[in-house]
Amino acid sequence: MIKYLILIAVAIILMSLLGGLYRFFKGPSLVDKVVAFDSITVNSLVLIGVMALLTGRAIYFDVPIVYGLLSFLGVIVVARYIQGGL
Amino acid sequence: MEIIQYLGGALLIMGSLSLLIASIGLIRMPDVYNRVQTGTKASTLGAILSFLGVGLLSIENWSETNWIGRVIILIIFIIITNPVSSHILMRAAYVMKIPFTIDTKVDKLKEDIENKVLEEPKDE
Amino acid sequence: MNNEIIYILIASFIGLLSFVLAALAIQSKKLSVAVIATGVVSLFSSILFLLMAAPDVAMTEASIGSGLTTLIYFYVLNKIKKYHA
Amino acid sequence: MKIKNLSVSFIIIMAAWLLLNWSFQVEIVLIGLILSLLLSLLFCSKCQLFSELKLTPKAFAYTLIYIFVFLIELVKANIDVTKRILSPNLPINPGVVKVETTLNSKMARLILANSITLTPGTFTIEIHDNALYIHWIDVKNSDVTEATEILARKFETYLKEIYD
Repeated sequence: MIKYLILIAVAIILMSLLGGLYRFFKGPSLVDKVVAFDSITVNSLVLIGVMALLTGRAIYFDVPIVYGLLSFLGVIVVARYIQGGL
Repeated sequence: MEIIQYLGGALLIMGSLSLLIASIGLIRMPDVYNRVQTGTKASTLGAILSFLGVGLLSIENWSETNWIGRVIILIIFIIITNPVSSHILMRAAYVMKIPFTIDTKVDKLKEDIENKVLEEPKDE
Repeated sequence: MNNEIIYILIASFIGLLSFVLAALAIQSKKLSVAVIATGVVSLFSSILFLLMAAPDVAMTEASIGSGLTTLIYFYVLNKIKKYHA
Repeated sequence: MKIKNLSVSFIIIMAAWLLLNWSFQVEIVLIGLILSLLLSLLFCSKCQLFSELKLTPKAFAYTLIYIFVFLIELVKANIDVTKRILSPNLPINPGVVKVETTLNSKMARLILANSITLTPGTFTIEIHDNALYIHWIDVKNSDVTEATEILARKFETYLKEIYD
């Protein structure tokens, strides 16, 4: 029962990944693409966490911690590049 | 302890639905500023709820350690870093002079720049 | 449903998405878009490594491939833009 | 001032260590004590980050109340934005308004701006002295004092008690 709930959650997260990818392909300006990149990042963070839950090993949960520490770095780098001074 | 399991499952489903709503908003909104609004922040709530659900579900199943502490660290980090990155993104969009939609009524920032109350935002 | 079938389904979906993004990174005209697409590809490949039971490789891929590489590419792009204009 | 900075950073690093390990054996706690003392002495001996924080029981209670209020606002505003996204004709009315805050310390202004950013529908674009420029998805009132009353007052009253 619980396992089916987790599978439904995985399916919904994959669908929202597709929404982010649509904006990534379509986006008229660079900022739109970066917003889509941020959304894809958060979605795949949650996806990694749920995958760690499915496998049930504690060491798998270190990956979203490390990536959660580093994920905002890319967005800040691109935003500073747009503003002109990196 | 069945109740904790079902509570965790419900939190996980609610969080992933919130992520889905964020991505629908990312598709439907008319300009960059509204996209940043809905896209990055509904996803913040979605990530918080989903990780809470993951932490609650991990209590019962596996005996070695539960993940509550790590989940709390991760949630604190998401709350701290997510508004910073989306704020700097919005400021970059304003510096690039991407136009607002035609629905936009007031723009106090532009008025104040024209009245020389403050200088134009740019790189520092 | 068996666990392995679920992993194979998710892995093939993620692999398809990363293939499409790699094609975008090759085809796109603007360099900055290509760099961001490369970052997304390395993020997806980190998920794939996690599915293949290699969490250490996944951690390294997420931090270096998606964090450090993007930073260095954009640093260099900024320098190039300054010297050309 | 220096003692306060050191102790606050020591407590934060120690809490992070204990949360990551999630066990209270003697050796883990001892290693955590030594490491966090060393790190706070090395990296926070000159920093001014927490010097505006009040360390009284009243401020602590207000911190807890502030977190509670903030979470309720987060959920409420998310439901509002969800309604706006899912309705078929997109009832949005965006604009940039100006809000003037009365907070003096930099840290309190940072937390206020981040709280405004995290409650969806409002978004800080630029901070200049004590004026915050906020992109609002549904402008109810573009006057400065009215917008301050609606957007910032609910956080400001608590933050004033926590920071000087």
